[in-house]
Amino acid sequence: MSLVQVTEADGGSAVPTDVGVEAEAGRRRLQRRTIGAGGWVGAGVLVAVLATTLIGPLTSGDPLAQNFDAILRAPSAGHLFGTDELGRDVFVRVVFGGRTALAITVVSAVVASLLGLVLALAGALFGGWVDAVTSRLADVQLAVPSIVLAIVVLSFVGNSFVPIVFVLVLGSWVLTFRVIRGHARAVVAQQYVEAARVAGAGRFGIAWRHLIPSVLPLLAVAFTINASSALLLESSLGYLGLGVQPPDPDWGQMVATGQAQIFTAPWIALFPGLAVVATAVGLQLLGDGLAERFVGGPVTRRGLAR
Amino acid sequence: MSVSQDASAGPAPAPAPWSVPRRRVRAPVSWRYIGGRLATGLVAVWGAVTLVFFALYATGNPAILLVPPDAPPDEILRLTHLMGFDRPLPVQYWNFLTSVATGTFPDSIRYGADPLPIALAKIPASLALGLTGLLVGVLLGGVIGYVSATARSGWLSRVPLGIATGIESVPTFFIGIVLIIVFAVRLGWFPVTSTGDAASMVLPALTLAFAFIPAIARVFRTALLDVLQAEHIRTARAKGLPRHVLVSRHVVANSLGTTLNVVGIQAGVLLGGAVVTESVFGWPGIGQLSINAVQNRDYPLVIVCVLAIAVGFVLINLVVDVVAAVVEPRLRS
Amino acid sequence: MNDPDTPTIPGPQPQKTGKPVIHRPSARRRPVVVVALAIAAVLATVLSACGGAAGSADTPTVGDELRLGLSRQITGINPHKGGSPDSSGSIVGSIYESLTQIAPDLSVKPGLATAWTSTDPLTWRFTIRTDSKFSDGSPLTADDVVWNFQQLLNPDYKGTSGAPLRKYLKSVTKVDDSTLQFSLSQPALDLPGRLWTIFIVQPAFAQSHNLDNEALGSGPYKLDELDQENGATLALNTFYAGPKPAFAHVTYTVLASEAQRVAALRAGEQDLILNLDPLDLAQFKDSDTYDTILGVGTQPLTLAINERKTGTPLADPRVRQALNYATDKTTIINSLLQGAVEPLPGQVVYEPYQAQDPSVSAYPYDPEKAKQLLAEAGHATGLTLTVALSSGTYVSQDAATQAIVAQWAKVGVTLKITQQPFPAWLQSQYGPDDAAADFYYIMWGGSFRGDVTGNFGPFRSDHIQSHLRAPEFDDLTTKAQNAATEAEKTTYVDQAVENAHSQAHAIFLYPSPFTGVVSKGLQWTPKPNRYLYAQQVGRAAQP
Amino acid sequence: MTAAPRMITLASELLGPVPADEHVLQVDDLTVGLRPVAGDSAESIVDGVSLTVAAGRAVGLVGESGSGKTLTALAVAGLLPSAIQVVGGRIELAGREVTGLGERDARAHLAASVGVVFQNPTASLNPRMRIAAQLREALPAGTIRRRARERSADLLRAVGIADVHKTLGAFPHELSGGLNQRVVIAMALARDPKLLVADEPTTALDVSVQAQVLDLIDELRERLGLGVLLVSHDIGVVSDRTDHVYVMSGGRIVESGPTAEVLGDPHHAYTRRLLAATPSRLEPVGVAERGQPVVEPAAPVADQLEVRDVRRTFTVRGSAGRARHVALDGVDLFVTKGQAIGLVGESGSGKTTLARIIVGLERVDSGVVSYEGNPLARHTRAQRRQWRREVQYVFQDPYSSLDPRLTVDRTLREPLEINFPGLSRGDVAARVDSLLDEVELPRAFRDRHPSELSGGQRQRVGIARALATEPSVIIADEPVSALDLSVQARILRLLARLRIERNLTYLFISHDLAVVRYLCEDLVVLREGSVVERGPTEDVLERPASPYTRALVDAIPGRALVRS
Repeated sequence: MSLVQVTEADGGSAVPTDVGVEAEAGRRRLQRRTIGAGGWVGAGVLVAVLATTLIGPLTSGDPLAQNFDAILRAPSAGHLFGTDELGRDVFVRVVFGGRTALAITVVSAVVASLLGLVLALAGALFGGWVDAVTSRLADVQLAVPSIVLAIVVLSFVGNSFVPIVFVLVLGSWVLTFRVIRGHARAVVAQQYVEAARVAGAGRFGIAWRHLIPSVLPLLAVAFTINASSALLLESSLGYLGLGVQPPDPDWGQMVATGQAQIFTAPWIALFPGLAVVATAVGLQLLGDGLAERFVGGPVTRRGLAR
Repeated sequence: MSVSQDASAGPAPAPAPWSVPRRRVRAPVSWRYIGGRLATGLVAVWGAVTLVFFALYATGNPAILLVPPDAPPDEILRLTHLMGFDRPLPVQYWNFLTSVATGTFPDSIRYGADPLPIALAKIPASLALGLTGLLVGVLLGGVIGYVSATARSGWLSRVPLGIATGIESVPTFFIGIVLIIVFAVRLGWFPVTSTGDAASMVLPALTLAFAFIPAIARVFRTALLDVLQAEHIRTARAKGLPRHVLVSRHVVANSLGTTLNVVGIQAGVLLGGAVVTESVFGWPGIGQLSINAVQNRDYPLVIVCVLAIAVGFVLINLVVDVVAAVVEPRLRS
Repeated sequence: MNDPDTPTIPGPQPQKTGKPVIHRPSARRRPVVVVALAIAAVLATVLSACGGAAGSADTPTVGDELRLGLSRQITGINPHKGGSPDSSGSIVGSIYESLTQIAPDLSVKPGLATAWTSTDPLTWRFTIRTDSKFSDGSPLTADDVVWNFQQLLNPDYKGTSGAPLRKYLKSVTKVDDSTLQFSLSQPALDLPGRLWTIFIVQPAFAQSHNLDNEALGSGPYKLDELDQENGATLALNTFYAGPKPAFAHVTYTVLASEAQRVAALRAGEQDLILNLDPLDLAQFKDSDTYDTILGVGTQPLTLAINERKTGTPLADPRVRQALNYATDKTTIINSLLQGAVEPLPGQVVYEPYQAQDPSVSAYPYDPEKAKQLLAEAGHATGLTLTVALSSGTYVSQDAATQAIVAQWAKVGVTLKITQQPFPAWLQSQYGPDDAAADFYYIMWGGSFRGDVTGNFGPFRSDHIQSHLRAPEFDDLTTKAQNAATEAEKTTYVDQAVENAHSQAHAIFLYPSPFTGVVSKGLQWTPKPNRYLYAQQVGRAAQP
Repeated sequence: MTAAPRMITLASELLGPVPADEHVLQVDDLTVGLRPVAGDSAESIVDGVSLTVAAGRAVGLVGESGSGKTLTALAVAGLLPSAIQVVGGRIELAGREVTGLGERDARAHLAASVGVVFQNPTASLNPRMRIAAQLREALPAGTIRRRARERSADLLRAVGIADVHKTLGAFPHELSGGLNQRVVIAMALARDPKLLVADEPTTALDVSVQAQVLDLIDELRERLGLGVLLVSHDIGVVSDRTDHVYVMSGGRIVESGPTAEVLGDPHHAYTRRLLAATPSRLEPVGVAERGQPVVEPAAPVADQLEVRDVRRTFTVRGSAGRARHVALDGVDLFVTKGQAIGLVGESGSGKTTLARIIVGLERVDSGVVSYEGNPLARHTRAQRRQWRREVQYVFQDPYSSLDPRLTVDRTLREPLEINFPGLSRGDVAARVDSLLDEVELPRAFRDRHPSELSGGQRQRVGIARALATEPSVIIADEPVSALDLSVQARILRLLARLRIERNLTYLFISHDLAVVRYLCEDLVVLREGSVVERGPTEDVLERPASPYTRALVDAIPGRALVRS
């Protein structure tokens, strides 16, 4: 009996079930999959929104330019989205408002994702009191609806860029934290992490080699969801008059001020509102696509973020 | 914390096939467990009110709001002192904590009375709206999730879910505006301004429900798909059970645990969403009260509102946990 | 499962083949098309729902119940605390009575007091009615009135209406059952007018109830229900001695946002709402159910100036004058206010409160002059200043401010807007000079003709909201207040008006427009001071 | 939980036994394939299978994973997953052809005539229904509620459950796996089926429980005249329990016949390979092959690894409060250099906990673990590093023990880079190549991801990773239990060879005595956290001193096979 054998014949899977074969094939198919049609459409919408808000300002006019001769004009070739009560071009304002909204959204989603990531990894790696403290923090955050917290903070601290980002981060870091923490704890319990420990790897080695690469896709998902939840929260704040201050345009604020004219000049409120919806749908579809691709199921946004 | 994982949850390290848990003691949800959850909740509530306290007290003097425009300037000082806002912050915080602990709050500025009963009086309306919204949302979301998980036709499995996904991207206030325009102003079916009665509840409840539908639909669908693949479904099929029994008793029932969990988390939405919804519709609930209290710098009332919302959240989650344990026997041990 | 950490997130892709994944009906195909269709459908619905003439949905008829809209949340209905005409003040005036009242033309009329005389500059006598009853049937006596004033004069009393009283009123005493004597510490020619805000509450009730949200007065209505967030309902006070109001039931509804007010009107849910944006009145112009009111309000609108901020360029009168020249009032009025008003004549008082001083007129719009003055003051290169706004507080202020921002930009002045909720806005105004903005809107106004304190107060250096340094103006107005004769008073008033104009202690804008939408079924004499008393609303004569 | 059932009269007994040799199942030329999906062509997974099961007889269906045996069984029971369907052939059950029936009739007929027992008993029961409710469902439609309870109790007694009422009121998670499997069998019997399809009914169970469950099936078969289709990958089980056997490979039946004949004198090469790989058949690695004894027996032998009086208790927290589980209750263990010790015991005996404690993945409550005579707690930094390097671990699960994101190369480089920081990139690459050589994997595999490897190949990577630090002690926790038989055999041979070549000390954990016998000279038997027996492997297996060990030995399936 030869001790050395050809190993190609090491076939077979762990569990003796024939169905396993099929599952194996299914998994291969799954890995081939990309973010899916929805994901691509979402990405497309986002690219379009981003392009408009980034390039738009170079070509179009001044969002603050008033023209009292053209007040409340309906959408036309000259004013794509019509004009508002000060004769300002609604399209230009939507484009500029998008810049503010997206800047706030992206910055707060980045900060929230990083904060959630760091706290979650710390909790998963160190366990014990670190995990307990971070989890309690999340509980505290969850016990007060973020919109209430945002209103309290903003109406008392004031509503410039930093406080707005602060409350948005406060409102959305928990999502990243919980998604990543759950995943990281599962990964830390995996045998390959134990194998690394047996091989002498330290906490940071494990984090660097195994944990972070494994949470990156999830982080991408969490980021898009954070971004869309931040966007919705930001527009809600704007609507309640606690967001970016006029005359700087902001989508939520434009909806609020245009709402009174909704029967006579619906375009003032409608287009910024639709801009929020389009961007959120884009983020949503991209997030869903990423989630299907990397996580294998939906991650609910409001459920965690709000 | 992590008890035996259902198929849908994260991957517990796969146990060896033979290391099936040998013996577990059966017990109902213990008081100790409830106590533990409450203690955790208490910490959360404390954190929340502390955060709010500092946001409020560190930034302003509410006495100003009481001063009539034609009063002499020293009137502010007089009122500030009268209300104790000139004391050092730690002293104020300590007084504040004792007042929270004993339930004796300083008088509301706008109401000139104990803020607790004022906030409590708003809770039934909020609860009615919230529960109606939750119920409608859970039912609609459940139906959508069920249809999309079990429908054989591609359209049925996609259209309702697609609509739900779309709804998730529409800000609550926008939904509210659209509903008001269409159903209150154009069609005149429901009043624009809430009076607290059933007719005026329809639109806000629907707005609130829209906040739940997507999450519930998606989670329920995923749970159903997972359970559909569980081995015990095969066993049930082997019994030759009729499809509706199979689906209701085995598939749906086993999907409830996961879904309930999300409902619990959605309680946050219920409370948070209610704030915006109540403001948009003028619904006389605690959400509206808290926004108005904040805008009027009615500190004691703000604190009590936040306290009530936080406690409500903790309690709702506790109830959900207990119900989940009843629905999901595996959670009991 | 119970672990909240992994509620709906499937963890890392299971690497084991233990659980075959087979049946996932179209799990991954994202319903993009559907989302797009849904959005398109919503868009279509909304667009079709918007537009169209107002009031076509259904025709509201005025029923048994009078439905009045308030534009601000109720801040309690304590009669001793005053209240905004847009909320608490209107309710309080329907429930309580005071010694005097103000007619729609702002003249002072008898209330509980039927007559008054001044025996000397520091002593007044008021004759009061003896047939008044509180809504519980108990009589309103001279002792009750004395008690109310005693409370207000007590420095430790919580009711804030007493603060201004204490400045000039020493005591109120009962002479007999129908006569009261007022002893003053300073002369006050306009004392009867000043007393209109002192509402009389029943002493026993006041001592045993929370006046902030309970009421027992002698007015035409009694309080039925109160929700400070959303409104109040009133019912008739059956013991009321005066003429019976037209409506037995009144509902005041708080509609704090313009959008809510417009929607409620379009749905025909309100009979009378004041304070609409002039632009929004247009949609009700052709309505079958509503008449619109667009007129001149009682309160002049100015941008108040912070002259006391450290190192502020606004300490220089030339800068203040320049900004007055740089402001194009007419354009704003014509575009935003539908031409409802005329620019302020450069005076801090105007008709109907005070006879206009013919020698003082408005600053014309003259950007060149503005630039020149700025250059003289050493600001040829420009200035950056801030203005604090409170959303929704004053009619059209957001739009108007933005117009001013654009106008001032033309003379090199950058004006930055800080928008704050009303309380925060108030707080920053009441706060120290250096923390306050350079400008803030104020819309002030006395309550009655000849009200010196009310009209000049905000422009005095010692006013609680003021950040001015105007010693001459202070001196002149004090003299006017303490004047013993009308002639003396007029002299000082005119001098004060001229001083304020030449020193440009404000950016003079325009009187507030007075706007409203009234059901055709109502008979109501517009009351430009915006107090919306239910008893003053009648039914229109049937055609 | 002994199988001493009170004899209960089941309905089928009243009807009299089914005449022997009457076919309850006849499958002809059965072909099963994927339901065609757009883009995929239909491929058949089971191809032309024919088999018969007679009443009162047990028929075995053996084969490795992927051979199609489970799908054949599911097709017979009408339980194919929705993506898979019967493409051709016919199935006749209890005299009636199922393949021609409409869906509703087929379901009714199948439910009435086939009982099915699955591999994982606990997962096969609805977790949120009490046993009573699940049993009641299984009873024929129309059973009166009152009668249902009695019937359920009868059924449970019939499958040898003593405490019937407690069991009826329990949820599945509150019962042991063996008990649950009895419940599943009871449910399968509820409608008096003619055929019992048992798909790997004991794979998920401990050895001793396995024997009891198989005994029960045997007994029921005889008593009720059931036909039994026993699907298994375990030749031993099939050899012990069936009269007739079908061997499947690649979706086809490659050999069939009476069990004794087929296993005694296999004709097909596949059957022979399968038999050769059965652990009981593996030749122990003798001293001759090993060469010179590693350690001079005469030399004073110092224990390389020493475990003294180690205790460990776990606290299990749940909503019902805390429960304590004593995993180790004062265990001593001594391993000398070059020794290969087998650690056996049933699940829950604490063997894995002990192994994890030795490599530092788990802490002790009390007791001392020493390496080279030095307690771990008192190690200096350098000693600790040395211990870490020299004591390595091979994990049970080849799927979760490799990071799915890392290539083989990066997986193997990790321990090298950590433990030998001085190595150049080239040196590391060379070492990775030689490690792959050593575990008999092609060097080209270094760029593969775990998903591109089979179970056996993954386990080889796992072994290579353990070897990378040049350890002297390897602790292997069930390294082959998740693998197919033939793969298992090859991995065991690899481990045996490495031991000799690298002069390794082994601590080998297994529940399979046959596997341990192949690799280890010494044996330690654990039970509920305590050592019940230790000694040379052959002595313990031939002359077990404790009744527990004896029961374990007796329960090993396929003893006949060994002797044949």
